[in-house]
Amino acid sequence: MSVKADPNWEPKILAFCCNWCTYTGADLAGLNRMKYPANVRVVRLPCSSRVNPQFILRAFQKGCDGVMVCGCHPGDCHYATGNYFTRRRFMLMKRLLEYNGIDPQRFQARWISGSEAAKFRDTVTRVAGEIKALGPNTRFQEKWYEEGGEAQ
Amino acid sequence: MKRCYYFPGCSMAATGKGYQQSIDAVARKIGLELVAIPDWNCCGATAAHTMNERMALALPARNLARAEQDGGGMEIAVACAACYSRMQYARQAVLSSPEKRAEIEAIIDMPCSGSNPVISFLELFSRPELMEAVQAKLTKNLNGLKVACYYGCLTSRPSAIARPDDPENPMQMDRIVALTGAEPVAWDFKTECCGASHQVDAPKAAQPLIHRILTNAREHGADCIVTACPLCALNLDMRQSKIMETFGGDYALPVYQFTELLALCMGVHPRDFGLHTHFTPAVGLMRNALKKGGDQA
Amino acid sequence: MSRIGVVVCHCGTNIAGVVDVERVAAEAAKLPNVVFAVTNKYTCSEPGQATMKAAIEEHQLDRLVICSCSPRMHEATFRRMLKDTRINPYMLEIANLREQCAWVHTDKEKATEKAIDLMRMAVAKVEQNKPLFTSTIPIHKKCLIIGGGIAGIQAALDVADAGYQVTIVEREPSIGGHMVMLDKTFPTLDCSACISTPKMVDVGQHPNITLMTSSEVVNVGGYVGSFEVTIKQKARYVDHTKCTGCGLCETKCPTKVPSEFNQGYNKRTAIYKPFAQAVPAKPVIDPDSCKMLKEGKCGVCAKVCPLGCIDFKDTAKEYTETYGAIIVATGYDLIPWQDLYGEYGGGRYADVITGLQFERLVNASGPTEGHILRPSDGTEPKDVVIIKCVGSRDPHKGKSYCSRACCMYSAKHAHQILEKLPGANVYIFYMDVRTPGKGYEEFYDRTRADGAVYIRGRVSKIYKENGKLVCKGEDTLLGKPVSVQADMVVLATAMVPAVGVEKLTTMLGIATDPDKWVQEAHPKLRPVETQTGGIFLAGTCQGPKDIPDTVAQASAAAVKVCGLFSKDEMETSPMISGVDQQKCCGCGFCVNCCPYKAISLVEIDAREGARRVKKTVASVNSGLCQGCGCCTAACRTGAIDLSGYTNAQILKEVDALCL
Amino acid sequence: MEECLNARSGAELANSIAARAGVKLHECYQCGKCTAGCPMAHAMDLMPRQLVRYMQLGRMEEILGSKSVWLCASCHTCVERCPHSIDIPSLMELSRQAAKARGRVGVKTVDMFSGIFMQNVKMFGKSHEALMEGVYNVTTGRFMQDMENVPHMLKNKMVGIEPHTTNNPEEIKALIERALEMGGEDA
Repeated sequence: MSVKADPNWEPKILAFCCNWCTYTGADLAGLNRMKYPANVRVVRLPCSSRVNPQFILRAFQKGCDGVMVCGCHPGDCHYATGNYFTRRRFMLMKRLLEYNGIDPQRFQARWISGSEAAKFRDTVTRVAGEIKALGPNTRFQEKWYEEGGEAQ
Repeated sequence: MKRCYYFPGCSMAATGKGYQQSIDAVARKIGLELVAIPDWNCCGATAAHTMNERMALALPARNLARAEQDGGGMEIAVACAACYSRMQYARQAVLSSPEKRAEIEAIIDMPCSGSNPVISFLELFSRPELMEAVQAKLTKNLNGLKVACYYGCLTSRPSAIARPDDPENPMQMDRIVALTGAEPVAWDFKTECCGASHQVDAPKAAQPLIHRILTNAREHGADCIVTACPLCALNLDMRQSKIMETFGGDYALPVYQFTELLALCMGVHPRDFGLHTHFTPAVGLMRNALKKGGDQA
Repeated sequence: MSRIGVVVCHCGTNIAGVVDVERVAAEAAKLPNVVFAVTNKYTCSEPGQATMKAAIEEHQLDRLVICSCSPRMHEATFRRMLKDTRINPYMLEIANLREQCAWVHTDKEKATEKAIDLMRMAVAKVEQNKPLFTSTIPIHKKCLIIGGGIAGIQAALDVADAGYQVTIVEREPSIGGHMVMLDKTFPTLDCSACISTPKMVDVGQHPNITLMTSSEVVNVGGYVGSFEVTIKQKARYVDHTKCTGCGLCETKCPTKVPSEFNQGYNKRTAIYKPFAQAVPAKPVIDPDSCKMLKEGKCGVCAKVCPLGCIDFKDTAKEYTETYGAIIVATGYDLIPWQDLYGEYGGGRYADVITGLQFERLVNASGPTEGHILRPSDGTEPKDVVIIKCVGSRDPHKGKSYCSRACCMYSAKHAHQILEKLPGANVYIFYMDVRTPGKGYEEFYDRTRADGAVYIRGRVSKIYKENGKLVCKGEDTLLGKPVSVQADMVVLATAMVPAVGVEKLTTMLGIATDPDKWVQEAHPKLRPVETQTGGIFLAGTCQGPKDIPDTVAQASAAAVKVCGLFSKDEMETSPMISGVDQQKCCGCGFCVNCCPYKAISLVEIDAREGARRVKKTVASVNSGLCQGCGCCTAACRTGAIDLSGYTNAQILKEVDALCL
Repeated sequence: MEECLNARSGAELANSIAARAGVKLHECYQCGKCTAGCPMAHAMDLMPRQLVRYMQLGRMEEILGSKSVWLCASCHTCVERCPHSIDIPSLMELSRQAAKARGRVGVKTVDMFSGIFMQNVKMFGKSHEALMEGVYNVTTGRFMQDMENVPHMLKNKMVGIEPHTTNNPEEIKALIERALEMGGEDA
């Protein structure tokens, strides 16, 4: 049973975006009618620092193939210092995920401002491509645990 | 009372002979034991780093290593500004990274950890215990003598290496010399360059430097210049008469080492440290100053 | 059981052209608890809203999902709409099918799949929504202004003229700040005192303004609308309620000390007004120099005072009051160049002075009655050198930033020297000449026409030779080392934040940048606000600027305060953090990461089995919390949660995506 | 002809020298405080500020052929006062070494003096002032330079005929050779 073999397989990617920068940038991409792959689903949050690491684990557990956390550029946080916490938390998170066998490319933190529509498009396009190349994620997934949680 | 390693430097055997003798005399008086680094070598001065950075670090590093081998674990006091600078550079290089240290150790072919701190003679004599010891041994004073303390470049700069009390207006020597009752003048050229070896290899370009230093000291009312470096003293002293000829100026500013003033006020006979051997006549000013100053109160 | 309604908007063809909206609605209808699902041509239009309102009644809906454009577009519209329905405005979620779906995808199939996902996520989230209610906080319509320089003065007058009460706190005995020390102001050359002292008098006489000089803020609590502020007024030893400011005491006081106002160039008495036009125009006693206060001898002032105003037993007093808003206008000081620039003599030369000292020397009411004379010997200088950027644009010894006002006041100094001292020469060492202001470049042109010699290069050393101050520089345009022999040197020294400002910013809980300038909420769009609601900025406390910019910013801050005061109470967003005190372990991680200092640790009575115990828990100040949610991710026990974006809501959204 | 700034053939060397000196070239805004304080600037053909400028432009030709890199006295006044602490003495030194490696010597006497000094150290482990000066005068043909001071020195035994040495001068010689064998990073 290999999902990867399915040529029509499309990854599901979850993006946590802060309301003030990245979500605005994503809206601007729409206003400018920019085009990018339809793999990404955005969850709108007030600030990237609202993202609890638990959310990311849950996303992988429930079958997401990739997760992005996007916020204002460091120094430009709407809430002054929130994204500094984000940055520190997710540097740690990335290493934890890597340690647990999740390809680091599956989890990406990106800073995209409200004016960087093109950056949003490019980032989403690139990440979607990268994760598509990686194939479906199976680690952490409920199914994986049910099957014994060992070698895939 | 106090022991430390001592790095005299090459000039001390030649033009810096008087400096060396005055250092010895003062050290004896105040009970400072200066242990010469066994089998020390030339620090490389400016010539070495003109040519090759590794050589410029390895030469002084060998002296650090020699001091470490001796096992005394004491600070290394350096009497010459250039030697001091090079030794500090070497120590900081050794301490900077294990790779740099390994490279230096390979060149000098002995271990070198940089464990012994390097200090200048000015820093050494500025310490409260030394200041007190000097004060206790002074029998005569130079009240009223106006001196311009000249620090030169390398005891002040780069400040991260030389660690002066103030890179633009250092006061260590001023405070030491003030113990004798002499009055250090506030002047502008304390740390300006004397030209160093360019006085030999590019004299036309470098001579105005000496002239400016002398002029400014004179402008601020100094009777003489005091230094803490054999090369600074040599440049300001030996070349003085010729520079006066070239650039004009009908005065003479005798040049002393700070230890010479201390020795003198401790009652050491000037002949014992060759006061009469200075190029710019230096005995007369001191004779008058001592006469005026009288005995220490 | 919840009753969810889903409305999928066509947005004309904007959404429907790419997304199969009917299919999205059909999929929605299949979801549990969705009792109503339709599409609508234009949901945000009046008919669209009416249809929804009717459906809410008809189907007894208790929550609503609208699949339309970005919530940043119409969330507020739809919340307003819900206000007059049975649904709480916060029982609404919006799925962004336009900006983040239809407009960015071309593959209809994939776009529709994504739209269904987004709809499902919104439905999952809305199921977890709880009704939220905006609360209001009362606004005390009284404004505190910290600092009585031109920024504080302007802001105070603007707020007071709008009819609100204002208190100015100034730590010196008079308001006026730096501006009143200046002689003339660029580029128009109007007399600084002539234009600033009338404003000072206005402040002193304004019925809505309370002036607290010799005072400092010592404690700040509360939040926007009701800050509790404690102000300490130092002992003045003169009863200002009785004093008429006749000045007899000043003429008789035997103690003379250097005048701070005149930069030490002349003396003032121990009982003194800092300058003639001081406001309040009443003296204070300087306890550090008064003989009576130091040694118990003298008391001449008390003897001559006709009204018995002198009270040597006066003590400092503290006042606590409630303010609805605070304007920080603490201004600047000049960098202590003497400690940093030994190469410029480190303060050893009396004739190497700062621009501010020059202002006093050239001022008609100054110590030299406006004659430009050298401080060392009182003679007229013939050759004057002006050195710019002393401490500015110099990260090694000073500050990395440009102090902004120096290029212009240096040009003004040059102009004044050339005007007042015929035959004098002025040499200005500069790196760049920055004149971005109305009439500034023209003024610079005029100064060069006056004869000022501009030399591009930084002076490396000033030394004395033949009685002259030799300034050694490079003319970088010639590429040659040069020197100028000067009689006097004026240094354009960097502006730095006022001494002691850190103490105040810590008290106020507002951020500063690495140079200790107060940080504005947004450098472009919120330049006079701080991150803390109700605290505003005016003038150079925020960064170096000249008088026009300072005054403009002060008025802007005043408008912000008036806007706040125009309402009796303020609605606060209900989407803020809250603590489950049962779960909270009191670790305080949330306290440290909150950018608004909105969380504090408090002690509560709790039960541990049968015992009553004291327990330390976190508590959120709803007036300060801005709802970023940073604390929620720091919480180890999950005790703290953000209303509107709760953990449960977000997790359900995540789950819904992956069904 | 005007200078064409598109040619940046020295950029690689300039950047490598800057990197080894720990200098960020872009930080220099050409205020000239370095030149202003430089005791040797009056004799230089390229001001210290201009050295940095040429490096910013990636033009090493002018630097390698200059007298300035040989006249720098390593007094460190420039870097001490520079607003951005740009280590010009190191730029000078590394440029000088690069020039020397390409056989270009802007001021021959300076190069000779260093050479003789190091030769001296190599032979004896310590330097010998009088001997050095003597060899230098002979090498440069400036026979009479500083000779007026010799009688005074001899009279006061400030110069010995016998050079002082380290215990084993061979050791220092080997040390110097090892250092030189490792070469400069660029040269």
